Amino acid sequence: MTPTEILVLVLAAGGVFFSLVAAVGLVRMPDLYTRAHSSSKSETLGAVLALAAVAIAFGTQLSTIKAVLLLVFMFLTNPTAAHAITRASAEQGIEPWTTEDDDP
Amino acid sequence: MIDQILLVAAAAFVGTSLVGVYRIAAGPTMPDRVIAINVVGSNVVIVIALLAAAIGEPGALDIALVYALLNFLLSIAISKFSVERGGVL
Amino acid sequence: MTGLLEAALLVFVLSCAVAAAALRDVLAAVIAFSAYSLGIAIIWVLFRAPDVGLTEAAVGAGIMTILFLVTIAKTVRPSIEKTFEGVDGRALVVSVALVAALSTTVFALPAVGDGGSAVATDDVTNYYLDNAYEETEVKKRRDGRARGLPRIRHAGRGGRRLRRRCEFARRASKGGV
Amino acid sequence: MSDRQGEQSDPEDDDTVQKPQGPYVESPIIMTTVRVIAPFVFTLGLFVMFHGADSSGGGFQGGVIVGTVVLMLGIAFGIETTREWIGPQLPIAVIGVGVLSFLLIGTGSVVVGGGFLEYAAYASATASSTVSSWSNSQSG
Amino acid sequence: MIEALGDRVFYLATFLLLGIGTYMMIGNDNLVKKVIGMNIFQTGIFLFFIASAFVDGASPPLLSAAGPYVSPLPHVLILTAIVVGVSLTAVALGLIVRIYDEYGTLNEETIQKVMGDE
Amino acid sequence: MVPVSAGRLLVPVSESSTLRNTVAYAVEQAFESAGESDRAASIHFVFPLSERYTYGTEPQAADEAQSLLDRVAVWAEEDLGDNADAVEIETALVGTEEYLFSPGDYADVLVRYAEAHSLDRAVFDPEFNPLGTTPLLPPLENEMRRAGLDVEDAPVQRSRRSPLLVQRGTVAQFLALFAASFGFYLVLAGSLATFELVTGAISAGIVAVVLWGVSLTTPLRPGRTVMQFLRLLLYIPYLLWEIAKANLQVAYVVLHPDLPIDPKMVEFDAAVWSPLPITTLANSITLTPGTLTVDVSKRQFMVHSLTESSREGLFGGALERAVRFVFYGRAAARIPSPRERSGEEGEET
Repeated sequence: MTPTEILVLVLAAGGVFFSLVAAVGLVRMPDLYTRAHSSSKSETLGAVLALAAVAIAFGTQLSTIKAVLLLVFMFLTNPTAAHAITRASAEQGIEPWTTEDDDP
Repeated sequence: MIDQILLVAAAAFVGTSLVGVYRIAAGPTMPDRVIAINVVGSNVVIVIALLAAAIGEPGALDIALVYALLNFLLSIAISKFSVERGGVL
Repeated sequence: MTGLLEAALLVFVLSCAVAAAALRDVLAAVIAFSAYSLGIAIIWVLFRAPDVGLTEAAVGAGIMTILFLVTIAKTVRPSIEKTFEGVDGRALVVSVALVAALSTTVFALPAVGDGGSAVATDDVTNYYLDNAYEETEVKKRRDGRARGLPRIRHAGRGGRRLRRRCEFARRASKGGV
Repeated sequence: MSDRQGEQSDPEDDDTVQKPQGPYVESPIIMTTVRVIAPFVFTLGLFVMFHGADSSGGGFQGGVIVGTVVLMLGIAFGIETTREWIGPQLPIAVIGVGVLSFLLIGTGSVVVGGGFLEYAAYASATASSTVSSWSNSQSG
Repeated sequence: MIEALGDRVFYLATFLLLGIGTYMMIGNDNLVKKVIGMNIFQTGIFLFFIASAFVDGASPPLLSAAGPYVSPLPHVLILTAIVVGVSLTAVALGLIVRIYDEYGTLNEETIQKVMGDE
Repeated sequence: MVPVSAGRLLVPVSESSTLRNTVAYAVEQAFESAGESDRAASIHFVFPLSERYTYGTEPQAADEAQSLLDRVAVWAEEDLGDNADAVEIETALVGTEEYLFSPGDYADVLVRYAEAHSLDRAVFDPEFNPLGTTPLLPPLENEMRRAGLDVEDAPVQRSRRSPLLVQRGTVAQFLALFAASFGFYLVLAGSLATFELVTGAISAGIVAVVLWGVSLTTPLRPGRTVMQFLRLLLYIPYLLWEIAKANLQVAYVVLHPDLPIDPKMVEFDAAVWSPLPITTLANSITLTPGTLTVDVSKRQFMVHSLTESSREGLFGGALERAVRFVFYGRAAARIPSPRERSGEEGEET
């Protein structure tokens, strides 16, 4: 394997790992606020790593710039979307789960 | 070789999106589903980018770009809409 | 490796469709439908149809969901009793019969990706490939790339097809402009 | 601000109808993000519109993306605000200009001596030699 | 047999999507869900066309790519079909809103009952 | 202003977000007029049922209507408080014998009811709209005026502060937007061919003209903007590092068998002022360790935090300081952290 391949492999594996964390969090977390945590964060880092792999695999300048643009937009929009969702549910009066609650 | 790695990674991302489908089906509340669709949308952007690299077609990055921008619209639209079932929309 | 991705995609798309069918609340069904359309868009890219993928992106993620949302806003109230719909026996029988009837044709169809299939070797297809850019006045042939040359993958039948296609093109260009 | 806090912290607040009706303010975060994103979406839409020929794209797709900008602003700032911003005449004007330009292009080709919407007529009107050159070259 | 099926799994998926779409159009009472079912049915057919256009190892039919190309003909048809599908959905939803104004419900059975009463 | 005989009110009700306030307004009006005249004031809340009410077949709509009327009656009594005797409250379901489709049908039913109970004034909920979408209220009110009733809207529009979408733009803003759009277009195109330059200029022109006053809200001062941009470039690696740390933390928490989380909603006042810094800070908070911005009003942030340590990090104020550094320069970075501030103000909850 060439160094490029190893780099792509490592980055892609990292991206998949964090996406997996987001998925596990989506299943395991007790309420929607905590689920939004795991999705908004792990998903973003997963995107960073995977898109870095894409940029390296392409190797051309234009595609790298586009991957970076993609990343910038995901950085801008993902947290805002998480905010929009949690704000809407707070507006609806959904109470956050706390450790005092018995049922998870 | 790189193609293979990227394709497997793309398959893994699609696989994790399946969890999102579980969350969409199970709920229990509507914001849960919106979070899930947001995760699925981000995953789709990444999968399209990975596919673009794997099949060597930079044009597909434009599609990923469109999705990255419209996924946001989808999330804010549904979340805003679900506040009052259209009272605010 | 493509097989893995294809399998994952199909499972994803089909489960989204089933979720859309099974969810009782209309808004939840709309969300499942937009997840479905996201999955379908990946399939378009996989099948080298970026045009269709882009349209699906703009339409599926941008317009369709908003249309459904506005409709729901104007009409339906949330249903709170149950998450899933009951199974309608009559509809199930009809749709299973439809799927069974259609499935009998599976082996008569050419394999996906077969370069020799009727669609890929069709005269109209090749006419499009050869002449579309020029005849729509979008691009003049501007470089030395041999765009008009036939692209034959299956050498055995190539000669005949090539002849036929050239005739077709000549006829079309005479009759056309 | 005080009534909003009361609304959030009140644990008995189970009935949405009885919720104290504080003024609904659109989220400043969403508004700012949309302000930042909107020109890029707009540009992307126009890019897709202009690049239908040699990459994926086309007028319909680009138009949908441009239309999305309006939806985005409508969702972030409220429908009424956006409607005021656009005004009553602009949509009608845009529709009129669209139909008119289609008709002009369509009948224009009739004027220069072709059929309705026959683009080749324009090419032959501007440079009569091009038509013969490409119709010869494609048969090769 | 299994291998041949593996080559044609997308056609099978098409048929399943058509089945799900049919089920939704017949089995679900809510009109909006019927429209969703119609959309799923549509995309099933799109999938059939695009899958039949695919050629292994070919590139998309774009000027910037080098041949061989996948067949562009089904793509063109499907592009038009998507546009038509959107318009169809918009009209159907508009009718649904009108029906709701008229009858106050979107449930198929209730609507038929109300129509029978008149 | 209130006519002497106006103590007998007809209030049509339907499910709406302003219903509660309409009820309060009607009760107040009736109570005032009860004080002025000696006639017994009364309010009739009526629910026009659009579907025909046949026993046994379709009880659901009627049930819902009845429960809404009951709720309205409870509200009215609550508003009257100790003066429950002064105003008589009645509720009724009308239009149960026919289908109501047009505003005229509704007006018919309501006028008949008003005549039967000698009511002379109708108070409408401005969002009263049982038909759903078709605008019903103006024609309905006209019909009822023609029938000789006093008609008015309750002044209870749900207050909704509509944000300012468009501001007056300056030339510098126009140019900045044009440049950003043009640059983005060329990056997308990836070439400097004449075609790209021309269409790019056209596109950028359209974008700048359309979104001139929308996208940029504060006047641009070129020098400061460039400085802010440079500092933003410094900020990005820091943010990336924070994000990486955050993700490892969240990954640990999520994958830990016991799920060691202690989620809590906290509020704090951030020392940032205009929308763009607030958004940057909020999004940074969302991206970094175990914290998620739920709501922002003015400068008050409502943050959902996942673990104890993430709250520590938040009140440490490192992020906030970094954001202030980006937007206001080095001097502003030295404002005390939320913890230090809350020591003197007691803001922390």
